[in-house]
Amino acid sequence: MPFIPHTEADTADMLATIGVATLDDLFDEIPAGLRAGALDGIPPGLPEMDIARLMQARARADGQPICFVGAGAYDHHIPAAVWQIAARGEFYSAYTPYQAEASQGTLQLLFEFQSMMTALTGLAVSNASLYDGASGLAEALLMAVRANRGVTARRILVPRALHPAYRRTLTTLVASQGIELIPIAFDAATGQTPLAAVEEAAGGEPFAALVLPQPNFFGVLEEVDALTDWAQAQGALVVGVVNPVTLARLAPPGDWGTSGADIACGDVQPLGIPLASGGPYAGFLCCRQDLVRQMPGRLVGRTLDLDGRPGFSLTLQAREQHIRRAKATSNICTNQGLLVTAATIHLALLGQAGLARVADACRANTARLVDRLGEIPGIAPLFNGPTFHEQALRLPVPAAPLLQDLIADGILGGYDLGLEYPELGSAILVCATEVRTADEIDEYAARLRRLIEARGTPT
Amino acid sequence: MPFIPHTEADTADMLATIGVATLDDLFDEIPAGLRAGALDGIPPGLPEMDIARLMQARARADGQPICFVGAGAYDHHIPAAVWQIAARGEFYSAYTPYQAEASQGTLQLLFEFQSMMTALTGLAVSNASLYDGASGLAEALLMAVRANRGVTARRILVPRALHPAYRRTLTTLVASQGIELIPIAFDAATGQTPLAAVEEAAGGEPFAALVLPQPNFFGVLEEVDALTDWAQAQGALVVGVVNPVTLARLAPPGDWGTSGADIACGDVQPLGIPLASGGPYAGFLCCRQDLVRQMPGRLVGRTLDLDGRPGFSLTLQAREQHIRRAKATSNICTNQGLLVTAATIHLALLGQAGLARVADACRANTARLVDRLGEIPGIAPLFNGPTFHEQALRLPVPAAPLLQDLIADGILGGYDLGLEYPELGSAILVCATEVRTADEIDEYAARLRRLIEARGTPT
Amino acid sequence: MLIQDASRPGRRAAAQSPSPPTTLPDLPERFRRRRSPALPEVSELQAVRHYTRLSQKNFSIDTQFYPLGSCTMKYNPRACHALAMLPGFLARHPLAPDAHGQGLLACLYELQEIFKEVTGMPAVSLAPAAGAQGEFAGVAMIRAYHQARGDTARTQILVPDAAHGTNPASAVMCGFEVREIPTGADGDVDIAALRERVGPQTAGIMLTNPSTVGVFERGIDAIAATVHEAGGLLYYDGANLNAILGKVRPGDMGFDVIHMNLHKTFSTPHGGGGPGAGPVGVSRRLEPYLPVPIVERTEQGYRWLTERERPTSIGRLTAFGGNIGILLRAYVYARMLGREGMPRVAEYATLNANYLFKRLTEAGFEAAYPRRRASHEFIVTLRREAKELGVTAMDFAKRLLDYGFHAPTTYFPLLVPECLLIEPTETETKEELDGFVEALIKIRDEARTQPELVREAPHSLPVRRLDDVRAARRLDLAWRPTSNDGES
Amino acid sequence: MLIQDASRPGRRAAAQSPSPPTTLPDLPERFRRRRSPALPEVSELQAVRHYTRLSQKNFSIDTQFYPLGSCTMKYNPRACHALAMLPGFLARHPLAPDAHGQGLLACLYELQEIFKEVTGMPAVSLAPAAGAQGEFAGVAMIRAYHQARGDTARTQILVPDAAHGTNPASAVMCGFEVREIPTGADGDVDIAALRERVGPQTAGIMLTNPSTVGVFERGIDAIAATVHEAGGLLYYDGANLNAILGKVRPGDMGFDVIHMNLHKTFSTPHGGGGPGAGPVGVSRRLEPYLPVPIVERTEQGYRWLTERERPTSIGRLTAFGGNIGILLRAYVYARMLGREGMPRVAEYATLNANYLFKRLTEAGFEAAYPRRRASHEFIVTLRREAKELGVTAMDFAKRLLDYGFHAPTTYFPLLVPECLLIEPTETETKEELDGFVEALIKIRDEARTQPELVREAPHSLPVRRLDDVRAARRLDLAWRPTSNDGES
Repeated sequence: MPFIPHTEADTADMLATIGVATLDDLFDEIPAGLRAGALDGIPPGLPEMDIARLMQARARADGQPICFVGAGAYDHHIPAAVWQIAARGEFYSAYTPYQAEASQGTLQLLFEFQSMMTALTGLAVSNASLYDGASGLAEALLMAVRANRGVTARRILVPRALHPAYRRTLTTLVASQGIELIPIAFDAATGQTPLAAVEEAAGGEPFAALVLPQPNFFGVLEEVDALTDWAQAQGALVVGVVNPVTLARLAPPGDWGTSGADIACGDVQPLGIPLASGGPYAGFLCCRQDLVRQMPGRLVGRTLDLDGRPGFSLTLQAREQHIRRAKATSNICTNQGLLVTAATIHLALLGQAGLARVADACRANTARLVDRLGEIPGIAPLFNGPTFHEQALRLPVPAAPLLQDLIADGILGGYDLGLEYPELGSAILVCATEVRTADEIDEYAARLRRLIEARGTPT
Repeated sequence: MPFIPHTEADTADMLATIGVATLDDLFDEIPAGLRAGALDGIPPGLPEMDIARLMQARARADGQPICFVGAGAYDHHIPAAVWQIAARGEFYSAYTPYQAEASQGTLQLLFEFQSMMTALTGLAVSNASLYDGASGLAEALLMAVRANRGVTARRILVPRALHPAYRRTLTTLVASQGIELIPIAFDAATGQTPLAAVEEAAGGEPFAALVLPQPNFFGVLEEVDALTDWAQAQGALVVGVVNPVTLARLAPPGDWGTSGADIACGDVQPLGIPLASGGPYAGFLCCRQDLVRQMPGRLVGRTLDLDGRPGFSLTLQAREQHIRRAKATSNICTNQGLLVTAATIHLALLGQAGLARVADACRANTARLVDRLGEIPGIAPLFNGPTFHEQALRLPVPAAPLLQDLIADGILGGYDLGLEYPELGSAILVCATEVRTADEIDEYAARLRRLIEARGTPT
Repeated sequence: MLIQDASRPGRRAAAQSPSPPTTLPDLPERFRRRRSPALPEVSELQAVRHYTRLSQKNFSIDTQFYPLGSCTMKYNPRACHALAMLPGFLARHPLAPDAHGQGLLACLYELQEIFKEVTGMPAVSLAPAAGAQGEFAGVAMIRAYHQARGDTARTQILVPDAAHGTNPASAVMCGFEVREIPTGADGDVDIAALRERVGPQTAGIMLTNPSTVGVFERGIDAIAATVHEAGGLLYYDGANLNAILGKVRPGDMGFDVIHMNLHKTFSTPHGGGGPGAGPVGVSRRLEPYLPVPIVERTEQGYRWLTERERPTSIGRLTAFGGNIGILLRAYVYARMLGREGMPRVAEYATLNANYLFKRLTEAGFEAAYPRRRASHEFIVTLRREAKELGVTAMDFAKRLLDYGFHAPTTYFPLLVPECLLIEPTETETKEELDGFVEALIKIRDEARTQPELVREAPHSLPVRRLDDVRAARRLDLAWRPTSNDGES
Repeated sequence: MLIQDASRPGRRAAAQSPSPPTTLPDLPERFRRRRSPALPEVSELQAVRHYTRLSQKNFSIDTQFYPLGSCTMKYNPRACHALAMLPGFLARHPLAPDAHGQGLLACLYELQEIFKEVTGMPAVSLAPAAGAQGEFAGVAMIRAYHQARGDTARTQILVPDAAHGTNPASAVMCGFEVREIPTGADGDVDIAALRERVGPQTAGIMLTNPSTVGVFERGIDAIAATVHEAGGLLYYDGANLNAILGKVRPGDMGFDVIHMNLHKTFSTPHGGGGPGAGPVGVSRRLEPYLPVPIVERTEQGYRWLTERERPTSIGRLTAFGGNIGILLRAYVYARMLGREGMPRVAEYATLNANYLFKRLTEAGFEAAYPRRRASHEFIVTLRREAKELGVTAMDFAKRLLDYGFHAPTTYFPLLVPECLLIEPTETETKEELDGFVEALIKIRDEARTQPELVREAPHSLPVRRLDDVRAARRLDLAWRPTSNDGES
């Protein structure tokens, strides 16, 4: 019996103590008609040896194409120490730290994480994580609506240049609460979200919050200072959506405009979390000090013990569902503790200088990639706005079959922008992080050139 | 500076405290003429990211052929828990437990290992491991010569059916101490080492010890009871060389003959240690209680602390080189602690029933393999003696090119016995452990049949 | 000491970052960060040592018995972690084509099938990232169902008063009003009260069964009939699924939708509070609304169905496919259990709970529902000890830590005073349970003879009892570069 | 509790063994085991919990400063472990053909080249499984060299009295007689004494440089000339190579053969006592005798040279290629250091040692060699404290454990009374060293004011001071199924 320690003697003794004859007698309060039969649809149990063989074969089958896609999930180096430590049983198999004295490891680590995220975002408060960047943004918007006492309108302006999957997630999670998500157009030349478009989306009516991705989905840098100042002047809160790696070099949300964004969120994935087909990742959420009581999710505070020594515990639990139930700031119950553990160790290993080097290397590699691909006739940047470490490229031939041919060669060549932005024509979004070598970039360019040439003269 | 924490300020402060101006001044006692120049033959340092890429590519390049070779190293399932725990920093980065109070983890684990090995071998004492099975056997023989006070002759009888690499290792390690290693022939029909051959090798002269592999290199079971009784009647010590997995089912050395073997040794590799091209493995060494003071290597004993509570410490250190120097029982200084950690966890996870199942599955799989291969014309067992989980097979065509063709198909088809036993003609030694599936075995048989048929009618 | 306090300007784990690029594209001044973020600057050994030592300050399943009720702290097999972390799985970008994810998708498809079979639900989505998201998805599907039928008057969700806090919170997040149903003295839902509260305004009811008070809801047939007759749907909160896994199927009890907490029943890591995963199973009538993505098997292989192929879906709950790595762990676990292992989980979890229940009540502890069969967990109330000895459930809990046991859940469910909700799980030995009983008896003795010892517990942990009031009043939520409070 | 004490008949970690085969070939009765071996019968969780908790009882580099002299307890990079444990490396059978090991062999070949460059030796073998085996191999090569020349009268090996115990033990294992050379008051070898003892009977001398007393042997040129002129060879014990890595090369000092302890200088894991690896480097005249296997690069790729291709080799030291996995770890470490990183190791190891040396002597502790520059380690003698306060070096060592520091090496080398041999290594921070100095000062204060506190230390560890005499007198080396001593 895998994972069950009972010997026959144990079971007999225990049943005798309880005073029943069989294991089945323990279910005697359940109406007989409800009892399940054999679960024939489930295969018989496998020893670890056999499931290991199966999983190894399946993992191998998925291959490991060379990745030139970012689009919300980034292929970064993860130090070996990160997961060797995060997977230690004491982190891996502990629960939410309800008994603070027996959970100082997790609690202190979460406090350190909160400290790192406030340092990165330039905001005063960070929670201990949410599910991922997209659902975290939804929580941020609910929070903004609750927090914005000056504006009762449940309207939020959302750039179309925000990640499409994030926009879809928002629709699922906040639309049912009567919140209206108003799209903002992007400029076809720059790829930025212009102030004029924001004004047009607002339509002169009050709105609770403006979402500001930096960089936006196209990798383009938004004029966050002007947009932040304008939106706050309208009484709206500004919710920044940021990639933490870029914050090593980009102005943090806390510094946007005159007074800084009110809330910032994003995905922790680029900080030590493997791509892993999309999860588990972790969302982070930071805000101004005065918004802390509207914060969803776990918060760890530093306090003192009976001897006056510092220690850590979950705090402001009165916001949460297990206390406040229907009136909680969110239904959220878990954070993504294990991923936060990895991210915290990752950031400690990189430090501020290391993270800046990673950001620089990503920018340099993407620039090299764009240069190389740009040498191919018909390929050119789609937008002329400033970018960070992703770039949208126009292609001379249809993107989808090209990407298919590339993947057959073991290259994940880019994200097909036509899937969500048909108006952009044949265009892809590419990214080359610090782990891509010059050889890999040149090889990609060479193959792409051959594939395009094989399709005849570019139009 | 990888792994060096010093900031420039630290270095300056520390040099000032010491009272020197530069780091180089710290080497001022070294004759100037001896100072090394630049190490141009060594490439510049690489970040972890780059060396990881290189190593991953190299590890992939080596492929993972399906393994039908045993011959001293066995492809067994290793539970995931084994190395996840063995690699914990507290085990991985601790030293030899000189400070017992700060090393109870390692010490208790070694005591448990010693207990497991005595249980497996049926002997009273086990040490805490030696380098590997072959060098461990050399230590066992040196020990036997020291311990055998009744026989001063430095002659040891060594079956040719002992693993050839072990025999070569003995030559390196014990011959320089004036010990004569006398080979014993095996029976060409049974593959066993017959008593008559032992008697012939002894030549009526005293000898200090008889080496008895069980099973022997050919996978054949020796008549250990008769051989042990005979050798001990001659005043010799009997040194068993055993595979710990087989001891789940085979009579342990402690039960051989009337009084049991005197010493038993072997390699721990089949207990949770990956094949890994041959190392690190670990040797084990067990003996009768009265031989303990001749034992080389570390020994952990259970004792009491100041409060009378049990605890563990290294004991009988007076045998060892750091105390006894030139008069030590061996020059050995390390054990193979990390591997012993893995093996101990492995054995705890298998238990007696699990180990027996592994042994049975190996026997059943090897039997299936021998059956399938035996259906191919010209292939038959080379010996008719009883076997455990390896089998020598006669081939109808030369072995070496056949094995080469198989490996090109991703199958490690067997060990070419002709390399060390040219008199055996074209023959291989095969093994199918519990991890080999019926499909893999059948696939091997099918390919081998095709390869042999392609070479024409068997002779 | 915080890692931030160990920081020194210019120190670095130098092997962990790339060499600086030789050329760097221009970044306009206005976008640039002015001051470096105050991230810790430490060596690799400092980081490794810091977090290794920090980990040792945690209780965990791998180190202690952890009978935290409602959390199912059973053994998380190490193989699940190793196999979910295979490089082939980790390296896959979420936007890679399905053709380069057939191995992964095969696992996820088969996991969907396993969940269908073991819950008795005909359709499953693995998308929700946690139990609470599963609840949201479930209630959102109920809402979508009624809306699709034009049945827009159904504005209420019924929730028993003993329910997990997530239930009402999730219902509210979906725009519903919550109506509470009282629990009877025997632990079952008060069906008379239910009948009063149900009506055309009822969108559905959210139930945990076995309930949070640790007993099987005997009136489940009547509840299902009552709610269904009123046009409402039944939501099964799978938090306690471990208690009945393979023995009773929520689908057979009449539930229309269920979420599962994989970190409970399917033994995925708790990870200090997550990640979870909250797959949902539904009846045929809710199938059109399942959240995306869902894995489909076709003749050409497996593929992910998204909003495109499932236009009536409630949509996407996270950016990509949910907590995939957790799903892989659950898959490995489910395959190791197999069809025969699933009911054994429920049997031995129930055996352990009832054994502990019996031993504790025989030792004189008061059960909250003494006449009921315990499910996988049960409630002891220490109201007598609190009153007579001045030693509370919290004091017992803290003192248990000194004995090397994690505390049970305290003060939940809210309706039982001074309660401990105790869930031993099926992976603990009889010896461990016996040791726990002995510890509780000893603590009660201590409460009689040296109550301060218990009231001031714990005494052997890295910190003594913490001042939670101070934590909330003098909020200190992050280290600041300028602060002088680095003494911790 | 021992894992054996947790055992219960019939309990099993059932996922860890294969299903019983349906048919099993016959095994004749006389070969069969009669009673099952008394291996522990525990659940998977029990095993995981037991060994996880056991690990927490260790001090280790990953958790504590570990200034154990002569052992070079520096950070073992986690990447080395991860990359040596890649499945492609682990799965390779030792008898697989070289063609299926080109990735591995490339690493080993390059490691040989790196070792040649950094030691100044023209040829290297990676075969020895540990430092002591490297010593054996080195001395065996010296023996083979003299024998090949017919120079059979050379029966003695010279060894300084301060040498590691392995030196004389290894010489004896090779059939030599050991002659000791005294150490002068300044820590250098007494060259006059050497000149007296050297002669036609001298096969060679074994030297550690820097020596075990922590100073560089200034007379190395004279020693080399003396021994070589007498026809002897020089053996370099690489135990202290970390002190001079990339700064001075043993080959340039005139040594004929060297072994390296990879778990010291090349940061492979100490693993609770192993595995080590002890590659040997030799001058051209010893090259024919190098132990096998050795990796060669040819136009067709890399291949392993064995006894067949190297008939004059001293032979094989283990069954297969030595501690390959350790060599891979050392390779990864060496590549991360690179040419510029190697001398830095020596520089900062020496900086840390001299800083600690200075701070301790300034604090009033007595240095064994006060006028010498410390190498990577140095000796403090507590003879004054022992005499005046009755608190020995061992007491200081045990009390340090209470302060969270592993103790330095005590009572080695034997020629300095009440000594601590302290080696901080290059990977520790100044703050850590300062903390260690403060702890030693506090302990000396305690020794003055409450000597019992120090004499009975440690007080905060899993056990108090252990009775080693009892351990040796009442030998208890294994748990026995029948014994009733399961109380531990």
